Amino acid sequence: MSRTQFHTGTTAAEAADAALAASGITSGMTVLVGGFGMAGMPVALVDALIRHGADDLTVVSNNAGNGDTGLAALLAAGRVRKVVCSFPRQHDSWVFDGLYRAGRIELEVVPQGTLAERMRAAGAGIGAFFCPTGVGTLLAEGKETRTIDGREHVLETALRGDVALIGAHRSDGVGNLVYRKTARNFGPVMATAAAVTVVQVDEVVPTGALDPEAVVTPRIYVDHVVDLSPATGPTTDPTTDPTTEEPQA
Amino acid sequence: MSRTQFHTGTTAAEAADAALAASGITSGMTVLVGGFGMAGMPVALVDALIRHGADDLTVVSNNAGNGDTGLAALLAAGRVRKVVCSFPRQHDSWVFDGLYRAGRIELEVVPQGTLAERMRAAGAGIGAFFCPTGVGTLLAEGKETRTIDGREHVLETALRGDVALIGAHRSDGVGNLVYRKTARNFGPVMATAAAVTVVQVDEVVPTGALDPEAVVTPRIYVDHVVDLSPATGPTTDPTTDPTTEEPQA
Amino acid sequence: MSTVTSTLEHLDRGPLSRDEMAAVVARDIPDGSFVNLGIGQPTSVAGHLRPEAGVVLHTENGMLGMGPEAHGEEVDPDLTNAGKVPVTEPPGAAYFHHADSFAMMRGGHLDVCVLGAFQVSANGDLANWHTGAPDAIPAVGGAMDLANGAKDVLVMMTLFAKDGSPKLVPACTYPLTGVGCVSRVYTEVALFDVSGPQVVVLETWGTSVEELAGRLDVPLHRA
Amino acid sequence: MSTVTSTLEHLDRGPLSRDEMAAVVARDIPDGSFVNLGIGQPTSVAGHLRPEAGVVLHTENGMLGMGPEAHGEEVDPDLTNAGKVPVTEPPGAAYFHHADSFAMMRGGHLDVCVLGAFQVSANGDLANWHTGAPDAIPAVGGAMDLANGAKDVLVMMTLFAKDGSPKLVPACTYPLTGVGCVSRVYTEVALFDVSGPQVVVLETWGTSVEELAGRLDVPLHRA
Repeated sequence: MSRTQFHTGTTAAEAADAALAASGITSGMTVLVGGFGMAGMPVALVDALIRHGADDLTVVSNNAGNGDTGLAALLAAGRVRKVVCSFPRQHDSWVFDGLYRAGRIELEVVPQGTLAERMRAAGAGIGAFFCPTGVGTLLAEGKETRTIDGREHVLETALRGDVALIGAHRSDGVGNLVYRKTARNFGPVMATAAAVTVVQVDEVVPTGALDPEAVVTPRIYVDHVVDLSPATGPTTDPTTDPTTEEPQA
Repeated sequence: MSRTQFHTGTTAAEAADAALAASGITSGMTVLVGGFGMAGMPVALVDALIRHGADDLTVVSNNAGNGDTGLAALLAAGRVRKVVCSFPRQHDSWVFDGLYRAGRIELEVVPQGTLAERMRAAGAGIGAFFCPTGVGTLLAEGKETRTIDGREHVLETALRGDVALIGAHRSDGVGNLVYRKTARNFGPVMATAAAVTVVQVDEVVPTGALDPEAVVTPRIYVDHVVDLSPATGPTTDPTTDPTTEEPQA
Repeated sequence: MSTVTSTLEHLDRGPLSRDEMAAVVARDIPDGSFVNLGIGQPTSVAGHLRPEAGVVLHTENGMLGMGPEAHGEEVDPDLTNAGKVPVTEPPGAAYFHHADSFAMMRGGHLDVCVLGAFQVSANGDLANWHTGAPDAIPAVGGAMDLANGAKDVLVMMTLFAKDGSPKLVPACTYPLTGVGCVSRVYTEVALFDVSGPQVVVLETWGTSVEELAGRLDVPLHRA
Repeated sequence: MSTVTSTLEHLDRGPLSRDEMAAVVARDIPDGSFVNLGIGQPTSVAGHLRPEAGVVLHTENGMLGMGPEAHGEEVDPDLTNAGKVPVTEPPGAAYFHHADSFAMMRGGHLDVCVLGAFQVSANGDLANWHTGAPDAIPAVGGAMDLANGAKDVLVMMTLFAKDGSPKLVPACTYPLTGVGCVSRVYTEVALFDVSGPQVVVLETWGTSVEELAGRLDVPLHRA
């Protein structure tokens, strides 16, 4: 059912456009966008989302855009109604800052670990959880609390996405993913938390070339893969070409 | 503080005895024991626990012992007051079956995924969570329930261990672990959920020989390592011998 | 699951063999599905899945893309299915720990699971973990997680117990595994859809809907 | 943390420089600790940790065993610390995703974290994420997770704000990051223990406990 689709084109942008079109993303949806700053940020997919035109979006991401590209460009284009993030304010978050001060964008600030855990809960079928983070602070105001084992906890609910846009290092021919260093960050969690997950990868390797012990995101969470390698373009379907010419990732 | 200690001896049993002694395990404690059937079962450590003598134990493990060895031998030795598991009844669980029918052991049956998730919660600092598994069944009786997003959930609490005994495939010289195939099962979760984690490994490889992308249990969760490789015995401390002669694991 | 527009009654033959039941279940699993096969009879469905259908098997003990049973030198004690039977690792497999494995299940990511049962009720309640007998040792394993987790829960069972009593019942008398969780019930004589407000017979083998209606305590409907 | 048996007053010198403050924090981190250093000034503690002390650094963006800042050809945009500064990967490192990284933190597995602060109260409340100003854009990052997660939370800050008001206060006026979570406060003129029922001055630089007592609104005690 959720067999991974691979998208190609004469350019990476074309492939990304095809993936966004196939994802079923529409205005009003909640979009999970990977990355911690620019590490792991799926810039090609966010650019494709801008071209796609969906608006009134709720974006869940750790930050609220850097500089004028990627997520910042999506915000600048007026497509985002609300941002859910842990750390909007950065030295180069002028696009968000301007929209926020002008009252043109909503903001929900969530502690970073709670943001990750709420998405993990959504992916894992956990409806809500009692968490000690934020107890006694503004961010817990109005939330149910409970003392468990002598420690106060606040109830946090699962945070689900309609679509996740993430970056990974490599996919094999069936959609298993590995990441690179700290660019892994939110990608694996967001992939589990969205109804549809779109991934941009640095390269697609033959099925069998990834060590099954080292796969971080199993194929079941991956719906659409965009190959950013220079070799992208109309090629054979990697699922039908499972030769093992690449080393273990 | 929790820097990993490596235990050696002229035999693997001696090394395991040293690790159990160093773990601080005492009567009355809750012990998490890895493995799914015999895959991943830390037999050398369970045997050392029998020799150690601690009793009145609560054992958390997926099964309640197979045949007459390992966990079954611990039960047969009368050291276990209570078993918390998902699946005690197996074709070769005659030791447990006899004790249970004689009223000489307590049993708490927990759905397998809830068992894993309760330990994951303990390791992750989550006090309790709302879970759909078991709703409307005997195993949810007396538990708080709540409807979230139209679906009924039952509240499950974190399950913590004093000591975890697990099996892994390889440790590097600082305690990072990788597992082998489906022998991974409960090991990584239990390592996070216990105050002290003791691991038996097939071999210790030099620090730097494990791919940092493929480490499953980071060193912070590992307190004591017992090397079961034939080469075990009084050797140099692997932390001071970080040569990289082994291939990536 | 596929849509059935009218009930098919195979009156020119006898009931299904166990192997034929497994083949019927396999026939109904959509191509490309992610599937968990329960311990026991459901495991036999694997042998009837066409390789080109691209069905991907999950095993609760931490593997996606599980291969067929291992034989001879392939046997590796570190690589088993949920029934602790040695299996193989085809290209494209991935391993994960138990919390991640059940997160995959509980999170609704599996398309289909196939389970055995003591009883299924007309509204899709499942009883398959405990006979309720006073001296029985309860053992649930992953049954409740699977019953609540997969998008479609298919049950494979004989329609009648050894004492002749029906196992498709108005309400389960054995302790429940899950409430309203079963989509379809595959038996040797009939295939039932229990996902809606009424029990629909989709197919029969060696018997008719009318004959079945006389032997069961639940109202049956045609597709 | 080490136990201090009597307050040490360094009256033969002036206040600590920023670099000296970092060295004092590093001095107090036990060998073999797992440590998270917050963004900004706390990051500078890394440079004062003796390699043979075996302190292991955690970064919230998914790495344990983080190496020093990267320079020149070592710089890799996929390998940064929480402040998005490029770092290096020494042998023994491990990567993990964000939920696992914060599970490590929230689960109480880190021994020490070092954070900056706007204010710390006498009972160890921390305010370091929000000035509360009406036009301020709130941004919390991992501060609340760290404040609640590590066994010992060490704060590094100047003792007085630019307007001269003390930052060690009877009760925080800025919005809180965490309640009763701080163990020690490292400033340029004094080191305070705020983990107990009263504020204990463990060490001073260029001033005396008496002089400090006159400038702060919280009762001070000697070790």
